[in-house]
Formats: sequence, structure tokens, C-alpha cells
Amino acid sequence: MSLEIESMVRYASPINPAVFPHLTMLLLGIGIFFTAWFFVYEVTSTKSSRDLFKELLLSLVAALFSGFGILFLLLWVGIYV
Amino acid sequence: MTSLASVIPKLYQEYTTKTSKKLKIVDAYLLYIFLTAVIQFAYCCLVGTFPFNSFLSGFISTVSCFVLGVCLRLQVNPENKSEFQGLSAERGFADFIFAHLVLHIVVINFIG
Amino acid sequence: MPTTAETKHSNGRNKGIFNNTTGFSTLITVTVLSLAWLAGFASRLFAVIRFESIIHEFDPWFNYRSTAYMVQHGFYNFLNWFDERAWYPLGRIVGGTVYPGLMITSGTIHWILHTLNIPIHIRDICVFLAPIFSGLTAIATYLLTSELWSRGAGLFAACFIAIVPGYSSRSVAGSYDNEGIAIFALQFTYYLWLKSIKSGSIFWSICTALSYFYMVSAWGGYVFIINLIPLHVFVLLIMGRFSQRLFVSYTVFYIIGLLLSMQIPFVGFQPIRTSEHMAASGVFALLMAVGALKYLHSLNPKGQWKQLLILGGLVAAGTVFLAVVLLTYMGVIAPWSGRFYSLWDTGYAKIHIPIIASVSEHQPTTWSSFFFDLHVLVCTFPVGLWYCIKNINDERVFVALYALSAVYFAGVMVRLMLTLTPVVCVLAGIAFSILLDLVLKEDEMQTAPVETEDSKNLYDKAGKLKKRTPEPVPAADSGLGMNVRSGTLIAFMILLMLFSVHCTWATSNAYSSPSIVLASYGNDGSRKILDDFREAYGWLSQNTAEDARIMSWWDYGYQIAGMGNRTTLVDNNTWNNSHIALVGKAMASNESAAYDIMTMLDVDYVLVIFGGAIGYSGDDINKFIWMVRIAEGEHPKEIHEADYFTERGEYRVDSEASKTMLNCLMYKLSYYRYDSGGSPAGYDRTRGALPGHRGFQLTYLEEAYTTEHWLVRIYRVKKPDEFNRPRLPLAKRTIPTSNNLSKKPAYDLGPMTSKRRKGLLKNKPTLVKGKKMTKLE
Amino acid sequence: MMPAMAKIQVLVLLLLYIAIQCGSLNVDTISSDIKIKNVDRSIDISSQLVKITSKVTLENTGKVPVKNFLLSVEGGAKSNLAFISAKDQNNKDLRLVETTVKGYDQVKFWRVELKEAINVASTAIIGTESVYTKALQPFPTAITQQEDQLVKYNGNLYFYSPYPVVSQKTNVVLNTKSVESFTKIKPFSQQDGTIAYGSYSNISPFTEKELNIHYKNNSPFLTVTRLARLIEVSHWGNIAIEETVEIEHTGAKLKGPFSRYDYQQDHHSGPASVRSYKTFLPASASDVYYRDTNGNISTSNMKVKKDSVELDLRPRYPLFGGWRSHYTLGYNVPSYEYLYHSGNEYLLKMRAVDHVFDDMQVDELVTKIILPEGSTNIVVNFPFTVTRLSDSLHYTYLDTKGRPVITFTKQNVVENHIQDFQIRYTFPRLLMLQEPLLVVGFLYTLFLCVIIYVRLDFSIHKPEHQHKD
Repeated sequence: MSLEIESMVRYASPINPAVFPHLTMLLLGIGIFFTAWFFVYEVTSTKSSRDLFKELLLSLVAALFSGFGILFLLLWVGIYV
Repeated sequence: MTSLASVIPKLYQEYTTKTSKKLKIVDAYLLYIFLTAVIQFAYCCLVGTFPFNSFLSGFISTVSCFVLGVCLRLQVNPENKSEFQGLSAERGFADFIFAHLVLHIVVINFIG
Repeated sequence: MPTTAETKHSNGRNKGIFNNTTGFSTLITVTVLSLAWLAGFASRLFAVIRFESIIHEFDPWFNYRSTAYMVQHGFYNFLNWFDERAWYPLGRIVGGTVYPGLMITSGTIHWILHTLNIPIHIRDICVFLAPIFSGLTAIATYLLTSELWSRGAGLFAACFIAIVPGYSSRSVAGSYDNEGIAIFALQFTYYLWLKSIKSGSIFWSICTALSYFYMVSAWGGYVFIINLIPLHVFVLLIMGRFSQRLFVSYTVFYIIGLLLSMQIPFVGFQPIRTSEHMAASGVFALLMAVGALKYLHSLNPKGQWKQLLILGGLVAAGTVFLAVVLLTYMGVIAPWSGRFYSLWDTGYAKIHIPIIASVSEHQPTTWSSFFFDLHVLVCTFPVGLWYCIKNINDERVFVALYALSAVYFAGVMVRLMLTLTPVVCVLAGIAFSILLDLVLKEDEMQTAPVETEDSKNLYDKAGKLKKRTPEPVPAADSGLGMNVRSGTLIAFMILLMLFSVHCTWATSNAYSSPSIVLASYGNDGSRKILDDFREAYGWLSQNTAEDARIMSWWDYGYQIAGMGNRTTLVDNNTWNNSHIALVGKAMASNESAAYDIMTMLDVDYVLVIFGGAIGYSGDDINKFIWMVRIAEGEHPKEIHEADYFTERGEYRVDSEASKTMLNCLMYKLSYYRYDSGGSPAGYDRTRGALPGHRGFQLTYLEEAYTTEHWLVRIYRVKKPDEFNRPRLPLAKRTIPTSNNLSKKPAYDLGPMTSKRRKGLLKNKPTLVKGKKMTKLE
Repeated sequence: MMPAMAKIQVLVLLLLYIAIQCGSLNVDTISSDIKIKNVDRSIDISSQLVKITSKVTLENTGKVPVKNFLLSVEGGAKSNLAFISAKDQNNKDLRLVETTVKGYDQVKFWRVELKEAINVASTAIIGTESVYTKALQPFPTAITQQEDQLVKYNGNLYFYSPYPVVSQKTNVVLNTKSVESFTKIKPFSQQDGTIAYGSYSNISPFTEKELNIHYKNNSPFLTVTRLARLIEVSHWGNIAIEETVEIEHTGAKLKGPFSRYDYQQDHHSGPASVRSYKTFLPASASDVYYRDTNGNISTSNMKVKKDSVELDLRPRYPLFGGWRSHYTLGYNVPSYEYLYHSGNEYLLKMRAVDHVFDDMQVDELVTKIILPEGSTNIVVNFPFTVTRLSDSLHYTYLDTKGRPVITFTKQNVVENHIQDFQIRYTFPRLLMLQEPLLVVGFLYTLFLCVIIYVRLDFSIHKPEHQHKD
């Protein structure tokens, strides 16, 4: 707690708020694409042709992109989490 | 028109021969439910329907049990296989239990 | 998610390009449905974008208020809530007089979100509930239609219902009303019913009953279901289509549904006590009898049972009918209620229940509004109906009955257009699907999924579609020439485009006004917001005593309670006609007579809506004639409708108006010290007249507040010691009556010949939309 | 034995001494060395507040340098006092410590600690400023719509001091010529909205002489009865501020009816009423909303100025005496305006209370600061004495264990209290990833459920086969 205000720097967001919309679009787009792929795969593959590894991978990618996409969507619309 | 008197024994005979044992058990259950309903109705006629919701829930629950029993009987009857495609006897029974679950939850809520 | 993605075999015609048709058709189905949801949601947001996230109109304010109460105090307190803020001095038992489904739905959503730490205000949930449910309705419609016909038709129907004005009129963001969720419940119940009748499974019947239970909890329109399904069963019986599946599904549905519906406090024992519900039990008994006879028949098929069966069935039907009639006469079963009668005889309400007739939504529907609300669908749904009847089966009988009855009801009452809309969408979806099938029939390359995709594209990029569809049409080789086909196709596309344009336009212009915030446009196109209602309610809530009682016409009761948080005398619930009549009488009497009524009712403030300054046509003076009629219904001795008309039977406010009119409380409160509003000063823009009686003083009331545009005027009722004049209570009370007596003969002699004629309204008032009753029937 | 006894005695004495020291920390004596040579006092009662600024010339007549002196406020006025401060010649703020003097229980004292001691026989000029709320009483207490509002000021003609005052002058600023009545003690003069009293010489300590002025004051008499200020810090680059304001017109009450006709016809109608007022927000404020429980209040104008955003707020209805209103005003500011950091150490420096309207008076201020989830080592620095309420947790979007909330409250706040507080806290940067990962985890669980569901599908419904269509 010895730090004084003079020695500190102003804190800005790690990601420029101006790119929130673009990030949202991009990440959510990719996320939705993978989600769709995942579900199509789930629906079309039969019990025998199903590959657990592929499923897990697809869902992970889908979750990652959608998750961050949703976060930036929230930030974009003004819900600063 | 044949007289009814001659028909009834014939019906009874048909029934005893044609019906499988499983169905007879169900029929016995149905009869029991039916009698319960009659008794309830008679009781309410004699004593009155004061807690109306209690009477209703009791009476309707017996009626529903009866209806459900009849439905079960219809579904498990091998003669009706063509009517209920894709409904095996096990499925019918599972449905029956599910229906009873719903029914009794509601009745307990209603009986007050 | 997985349930929507359930694997169904698609139409067997698909070959070629898509090696994985199941996957793609599912994907496309899901995409189309989610796009329909999105389109439906987005098209309902006009009000939010133009104004703000706010509850609209009248009834939604009550629903919102009780939802907020429930969220704050918990469900059980809500069920036992005695609202002393309404119907002073009577109060209202809210828990027992509402359909709680709406509040429970949004309360549940609120609860879930808050356990997930998502702090969304209950108001926003309420505002957006109806648009969200419109998406669910679209899905339910899809399911229903695919059950009836095909998935392609289902997608069409889903897209139609998502944006059709007939439905969005009731479900724009902010119109937080029972119908918003009830249409979903209705469609879903019907879907489950068809499902259960198809499969004959107890499980689906139970689901039907549960969905029916949700419907009962949500809207008084559940009576429609409980009469339509028995009707369906009955018609099937008559058509000789009895099957054990029918038996199973109906009996289980009926008995469980009956039990469930009685769990709603407001419904109570009605399902076994009133005539509206008797058809269902009659059919139940009948079905039991027929089932028993069938069973006996099956035991001995050789016997001469045929006639006996028919005879037995007829006897059973007759017995059931007689029993119902008998019980009705004995008084065990209540006869049809008045609101129900008005469905059969459109003139009934006008004569017997002015309060129902006074509501614009209860008027018979005009032809133009059919077209306005349904557009192209109203022309195409008979085609679907025709095909359904042509290829009849058990389910299609149902949809035919549904369509016919709904058309009738929609013709009787504007409001019931809502029940017609879903079935029209279903049938139009079928019709479009058939036509498209026909046009693309020989086209082997064209697959069903693409065909469904068309419907999706329609709502997004119609341009893309034109490129796509004609392309696969091969050279003309059969039946229809290629030109004919592509021509037809393009015609359809144009039709559908027009439809979606119309839907957007209608939703945005006709149905997206919150009606508590008005917008006016200046000459330069600038928009000005007239926020007088909230100004007045805000004033009431902040600057009057906590327990102040506000007298106003019943239309504003819910809003005063919801926004002003003050006690009202009458509100939109309209359960007590005599109380409303008393308020109407106070408004219609002269000041001193009104003062007696107001002191009797402990009124502290009087609120009137006056549109004269800005030309708002839905104000109290224009509604006044209904107040007089309702008051006359209860107090025929004091109030006479004819007194308020001129000699020639006109309803006017200027100097030619009748003396009673010029001296009644409503008139005085509206025009007290009103001198603004253009030239000449004091000109009433709504009625285009200069008020006939001006410059008067009020004795028993004083102006407490008037909003910026004069729209809402609030008066304080003076306490007995505050009068300007010396107190002469006894004398005062006699003067008005003697006045009346002495005046009446002289006054009534004139119009004796034309006594009690219905007056012609000059500048026929357009009653404000949204004045409606809480209950359907 | 003795040494032990002595030890204990010493200890006891020490303790006693400490106790006395502690107690006497806030007990002072009036030094007879100090004399006030001259007081130049100005009482501004043109708004709803009473602002008294005085220039005091102190003289040390004793033998030792004086390091501090006492300021005092009359017993009758002390409950109205909202703010008091003192400055030296260089315009530097001096430290004020509340204190008491034996024998003067009714009087409120402050000890002013001088930066440089006053040497023997020399003088120092100290400027003091004090603000009183609710010291102006409307009289008559109720007026009709058309009438002007008259108020009464009741104060002390002399500078109230524990020291003798050699000479003093008082200037009362009214900004109006219409004065009904005022105390006339010679010498005095009245001109152009001011009344000058004095100079009076040789006034002994603690002298009170009633000063009464009854005059017209149509300036807005608005009291913020409760101001709840909520500051929510997000490390995604935003600070959200929301103020919930309950406001009341505390001037003369409205008597009789309100007439829209009069109000509209004549723009001078309702002179004492408040149609609108201005609120200044920070220059970087964006996404401003102005609403109440019934929704947006559509009547407000926003002007972006160089150093601030000016909001012209109009309540839904004009405020007459006794009328109340409430609203919520919220906006966002970017974090780099107020948040500083160095590594994982953060410092938030913001106003504890912000401008609501000119010459505002706030009965109760509650400020809540919501820090990001996972902040630790929170240290708060207040610019003035406040009551700090217990910390709590706040749950909002994507929170798991809640965000720490610092709450403090203060009564009787005026514009002079618009000062910065400082909060230091530690926040590991990686915690910012917690929220998106939460969403990802949630979605992934959903997908996993689907995977599992698909696998389980046929084993559950074995008896029924797939004839569901």
C-alpha cells in the first residue's frame, strides 16, 4: 500500500471497446458454426459411427468461441460484467 | 332382438373363455375401483358433499383410476395390437404409472 | 435442444446432392425455426425501440403489478393477496380472481435468472415475455402442422404465425397479457392432443392434460379447448371413426384435465358446475357408453348387435343431454353466462350488458380487419382446409372443426380474431406447402429441405431466393409448363413478400403503441412525446396521501394502481357493475349530487382524461355516453340517457348541448378553466367545438393538478369545511333533487316523442383500443 | 517489594496519563492569548443555503507562539451546519478537528491546526467558510400559486467566537431588493440586494445578537431527501454510475389549487416553483439515462460541454412547495478517468457525491461502490467523516462468489462535499478470464449433456422402439 497515485498508470480496458461489436460477430459466428456442426453430427451419426473424440473436440471449440462471443456480446450491449 | 336374459350368460361365457388371465386381474381391479366409486357416490348422496373438494378429489380419483385401468387394459390386450402401434405392454404400463403419479400428486393437492 | 433435433425421416423423395438428408433437414428445420423465432421476436420490438421498455395499455398494468407483488412477496402470499387498493371500499381478492399462469411464468423466469445471478428487472421480463413466447408459439405451430400434414407445411406455418399481425397485435413487447402465453398453450395443447389421438398413448394424453392445465391457468379462453376437443370426439363418433385410441386419449385427457383445471382458484368448481363445461363431460359419458357397448360387441361379434349398438349409443347420448338439461333446471349447473350468450347473439350484450358492449374489442369484426390481420392468409387458408377435408383423417377432422369454429368466433368479436389466427396460419401453411409441392413436383433435384428453405429466405433475403428456386427447375417435360411453373413460383414469392411487408407494417404502425405514451409529429417531421399519463400518475404517486382514493372511469383503474400506486374505486376488472354504475352516476350528475356520491365513497381525488387540447379522441367525454348508459342501467330514476343529447338526438358539447350535459360533473371537470388549445381560446379540438358552458366555478372540488397538455386532469374533493360558500348541507342536498324534479317535466316533455332514442354521436368517437375485460367470455 | 509496587504505581500513572491524554484529545481550553483583530464576514442567503465566509485576523498577544486556535458555532445553529473549513493566507486547507470546551456544552468547537505557528505579537489571516442548510424558514409557510416566496433568516449579528473581537463587519447578500423587514442595529446600510452591518467594535467572546431578515427568495428550495449513489467498477474498461434521487420542494407549501391555465398563460406564474434544474456530469459520461419507476422521463436535454456534460433535467411535473419527485440518473464513464493501477494494485479515485443541482442540499447520502469480483485488500480513504456501513456482496451477471461492496453514508451534504475518495484494492488480472470461462464451461456442460443424452437414448426407451411418429 505504499504505492502513490503518481506512480500508477491510468487503467484502460485490455480490449478496446470499439472492437467489441466486431469481436462479437466474429466469435459468435464461428461459435454458431461449430455448434451447428456439432449438432448435425450428433443427429446424423449413428451409434456405431460416432467418434467420442471428435464430439468432444467439436463441442469444446464451439463452447470456447460461443462463450467468448457471448461475453463480448454482453460487453457490447453495455452489460459490463 | 334376442332377449337380454339369454344374452348375458352367453356374454359371461364368452368372457371367461376368451379373456386371458392377466386381463382378468385387471378386470378385477376395475371392478374394485368401480365399487369404490359407487360407495363414495352413495356416501355423498346420503351424508352430503360438505368438503366439496375432498369429495370431488376422491370421486374423480376413483373415476380416473378406473379410466386409466380401462386404458391399460386396452393397451395390453394383444387383440388390440393393431390399434396401438408402437405401444408395447411395458410402455403401456410405464405410462399407466406415470399417469398415476400425476393424478395422485394433484389429488393430494386438491383434497386439502 | 436434443428434442428439437429428434430424428424424423424426411420425405422420401430426397436423393442426390445431400448424402445426409436427415442431418440437413434437421439443420434446416432448426435454422428456420430459430429464424422464425428471431423474426417474430424482432418484429415485436417496435414499441421498445420507438419508445422504451414499458408495459402497455391497461390490463398489462394489472398483470405487471401482480407479478411484481408475487415476486416481492412470494407465491403463497400472492394467492392470498387481498388488494385493498382496488374497488374501494370493497377490495379485491386477487389470488382468487386471476388466471395466475402469466404471473407464475414470468415469476419463474425471474426466479431462475436471479438464482443464476442475472439481475434483470421483473419489468423487463414482463415486457419481453410475449415476444419470447411468440417463438414458442411458432414451434408449437410447427409441431402441430407437421403432425397434420408435413414438415414443410409446418415450417411455413411457423413462419406465418411468427409475424402475422393477428397474433402480434396481442404479443408486442410490452403488451403483457394472458393472450401472449395462452396462444402458445393453445397450440401446444392441440399438438399434444393430436399426438395422443394418433398414438393412443396415455403418456401423450397426460401431457395434453398438463398443457391444458397451463392453458387454464393462463387464460379464460381455455373454454375453447374444452369445447373443441369434445366436439372433435363427438364428430368422430358420428363419423363412425371410434377407435380405442380415441377412447384412451379422450377419457384420460378429460378426467385428468378436469381435475387439474379445478386446481386454479379462479376456475374452482366451474368445470362441473357451469354449462360451458358440460359438453365435455357429456362426451365423456357418451364415450364410456360407446366403449362399453363396443366391448360387449367384441365379445360376441356374431350377435345382432349392430342395431343395439347404435340404439344404445343414441340412448346414451339422449340420457346425457337430458341429464344436463335437468341439472341446469334444478340449478345444480349454472346456465350460460352472459358473456357467453353474447357469442351466440351479437346483439345480446348491447341490450343487457352495456359494459361489455362499451368495449371496442367486443364489437363484431369487420371484413377489413380480417384482411388487415391475416392478409394473404385469409385467402389461402380455405385451400388448406379443402385439402384437409379431401384427405381426411382423424387429425384433419380436428383442424377442420377448429377452423370453422374459430372463423365463427372471430366474426362475432374482434378480440377472438386471436383464436382464428393460429389455425389460419396452419392451414395456409398447408396450402402453400401443397402449392409448392405441385409446382416443384417433377423436379427431382429439388429436395424438400430446399423447399422449406424458401420459406426461411422469405423473411430475410427474398432476393437470394429468386436466384435459387427457378434454377433447378428443369426443362418443361410434363403437366405444367416451365413458364407456368416459374410464373407461379414468382407470384407466390411476391405474395409472400407482400405478406411479410404488410405484417411488418401493420405490427409497427397499428399495434406497437404503448398507449400511455403518445407521440405526435410536427410539421418538420420531428417527434414529440406526450407523456401526460405518466406525468399525472407520477404526480399522484408522489404528492397525494398514501391512502388517497382516486375516482376515475374504470379504464384507468389499473394504470392508477400500477403507476400511481393509489387506491381506485373501479378498474378494468369490471366485476361489480353496480359500483361502476355508481361512478358513472357521479360523473353524470351535477356537482352537488356528485359530491354526495363522492363523500359516500370517500373519494379524495377525481381523475378525468380530457383530450380537447391536443385532439386525443379516446378521452372521457367521448366515452361519457357509455358512463351514462351504464349508470342508467342501475339507476334508471336519476340518470336518463336522453337528457344528455340535444333535442335532435345529437351528442354535443357546444352551446347547443343539453343543459344536463353542460352541468354534469364530467363536463365541468373536463372544461374547468380550459382556455388553451388554439384559436379561439378554449376550443375543443377533439370534438371540433367551442364548449357551451365556460367560465364556471367549482364549489366542491378544486383543481389539484393538470398535465402539460391538459390530457389528465386531477381534482381534489374538498372536505366539508373547505367550501367557499357557507355551509348549508341540508339545503344543498335538497336543491339538486328539487332541481331535477322541477326541471324534468319541462325538459322531458320536449323530446317525449323521441324519448329514449339512441343518440347519434356527432364525430363518432373512436373508442380507444385496449379497453378490455380481463375475462374472455 | 517496593520496586514492584513502584513499578505498578508507575504503570498506573502511565495508564492514567494516557487515558487523560486520550480524553483530552478532544478537550481544549480557550487560550487567552489570542485576540481577533478584525473580522470581515459575508453571509450569502440568496439561495436556499446560508453560506458564511469570513476573513479573520488573529493576533497572538501571549508569550508563546500559537499553533492552533478554536472556531465555534452557536448552539442553535449547529444542527444546520453542513460544512465548515478554514484556509490560511496561501489558500491552503487547514486541518479541523472537532473538539469541546469545558463549560460550553451547547457550543460546537473546532480546533484549527495552523501550518505555521503565529509568533508572539504577530497576526495571521485565516479564511473560514461554513454552509448551513435549512436555516432559512419560509414565512408564510404556505403560499398560493401566484405568490412569491418569503423567507426568514435568523442568525447572529456578531461573529461568534471564543475570543474577543476588536472590530467586525458583516455583509448580508440577498440578491433582492424586496426585503420585508430586517434587524436594524446601527451602523448599517442597505443597498442593491445587500445589507451591510458594522463595523462593531470590541465584542466580547460568545456574544449573540439576533439578526433577522425577512425577504423574498424565489430561488429553488429543493432538498434531496435521499441520494443513493452506486458506482460499479468493471475491469473491462467501464465504470457505471447510477444515482437514485428523491427530491422535495422544501420551500413554502402550495396553498389552494394548482391551475394549469395560470401556469401556462403567465410565465411568471408559480415563481417559487421549480420547472427544471441543471445537473453536471463528468465530461466523459456516456449512455445517460433518466428515468423513474414508471419509465423514461422524456423531458430532458443534454448538452456536451468541454469540461462537463450538462443535463437539463425536468421532473415530470413542476415542483411546487411540498411536492416531491424521484428519479434515477445513470451513466457510464470509461475506467481510465478514475481508475489507476500498477501491477495488480488498483486505485479508484472518484467523487463521493456528485453535483445534482446548484446550491444543493442532500439530507442523506448513501454511496455504494461495487468492486470487481475477487478484489481483496480493500482500503478506503474518505475526504470527510462519513459513517461506513458494513460491507456486503453484490451478485450480478456471471458472478459466483459475489462482488465486494463498500457502503458509506453521510447526512447533510452540500456542494462543498464534492470531493474525491480513494479506494485501493488488489485484483489479480487473470481473474478477468473467470467470466468468459464460466460461460464456456456452461456451454460445454450443455454439449456434454447432449453427448451423454444421445448415448443413453436407446437404452431408456427399449421397450418402445422408434415408432414415435
